Amino acid sequence: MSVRIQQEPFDFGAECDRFAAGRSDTGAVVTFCGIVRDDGGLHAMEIEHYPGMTASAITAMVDTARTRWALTDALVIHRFGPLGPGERIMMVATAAPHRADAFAAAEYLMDYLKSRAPFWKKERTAEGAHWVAAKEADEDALSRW
Amino acid sequence: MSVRIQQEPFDFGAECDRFAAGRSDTGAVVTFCGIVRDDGGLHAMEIEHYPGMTASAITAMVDTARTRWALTDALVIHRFGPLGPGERIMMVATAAPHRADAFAAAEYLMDYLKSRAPFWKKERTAEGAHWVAAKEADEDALSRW
Amino acid sequence: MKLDVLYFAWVRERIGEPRETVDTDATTVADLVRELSAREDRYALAFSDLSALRVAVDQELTAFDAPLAGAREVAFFPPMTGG
Amino acid sequence: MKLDVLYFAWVRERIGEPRETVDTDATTVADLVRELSAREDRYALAFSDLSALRVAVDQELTAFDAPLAGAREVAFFPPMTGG
Repeated sequence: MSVRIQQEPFDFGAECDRFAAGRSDTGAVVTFCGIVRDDGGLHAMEIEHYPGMTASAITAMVDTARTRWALTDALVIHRFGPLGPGERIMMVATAAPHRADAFAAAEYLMDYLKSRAPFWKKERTAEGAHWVAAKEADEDALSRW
Repeated sequence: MSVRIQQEPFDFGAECDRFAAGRSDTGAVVTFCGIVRDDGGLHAMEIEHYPGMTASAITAMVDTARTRWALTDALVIHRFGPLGPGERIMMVATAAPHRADAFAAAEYLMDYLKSRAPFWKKERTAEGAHWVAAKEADEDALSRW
Repeated sequence: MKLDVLYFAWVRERIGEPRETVDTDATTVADLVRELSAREDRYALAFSDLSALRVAVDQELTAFDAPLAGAREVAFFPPMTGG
Repeated sequence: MKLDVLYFAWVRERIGEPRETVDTDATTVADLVRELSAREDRYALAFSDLSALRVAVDQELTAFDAPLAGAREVAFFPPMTGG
């Protein structure tokens, strides 16, 4: 199990490959990659985080996922700092004997990372900069767990 | 959109990297990799398929997924022939503006590939060879769509 | 009518060949199954429990009561186990 | 009691600094919010709608009625938007 909070880019392909390697106890690997989407006019994004809390909050989410699903491994990488359109923000990977567990755990981690890990996004467009508002749908997504 | 049925191995990491590249219209990429699991005693697996039907059946599944969810891309690679424990059998990747669509489409494709794409697995152990039986749980999984 | 009949997985193993051309007047898949089963024991054995079999006509999954008019290829196989 | 008080995102921008040390007798987070809000307009503005804020005490998310006994660090921020 690994949680990494970093400013520098990560290599999504290499991480996926390494994560899926050498696993005869695992039948299913699910990965998620979050990308800075350009809805038109986005110049840049800045992600702020709470250094003292981020890693421990995410580790607690991973620990909970491990108690709820039969996982053989899990990985979370989340960047902070400035990001341009098309850049990769974060990734989650889960490994399990069966696919239902790997999918459920990956979605659980994503839902909790969205709304409970201490990250805040600021978007810069031609009109200026604004903090991204939390979406009700993201908060609602937690209720299914 | 791409569907590939092949005997040779595929490079999961390179496929993930390429699939997630250059996408400013995409906020979410989900990938799945199926691995030959060794529950103890598996020597080899052999996957048979129905060449005339496989690609068209999977393409139809991808087309249906595209009508049900807002996808910007999808990829399915499935191997046939002999495979050893730990080898990568197949992968699915989905890209969408939002994560809920990417996750739902990936799970939909996996559920349909399991039970509706013409592949059959034979396992070889010390006790001999046997055809893997379809699981009721896999058939039941289709009912949620 | 000449039909290509294909067999996969244990159906292929029980029948002993992967494909054959059958000259038949069967109007449905079920008719064809009855005709083949009457031919030889290996067919009767392979088709003894239709609930354990799936069928595709011209490479589309279908039901055992599907008509064969215009069909060129029929395939019999167990439930799929891909993924 | 001396508390490290941290601010993130627009809370940090409204208050104008990322952290400060506060000497306080507040017994709950809500007491601390009242005390800070009474100090200067920039605090009153930042804390004007608590439903738009979240709070962590010693790096654990908690509620505004949480006690501060033994606490060393309190952080205020908007709802998170990671992922």
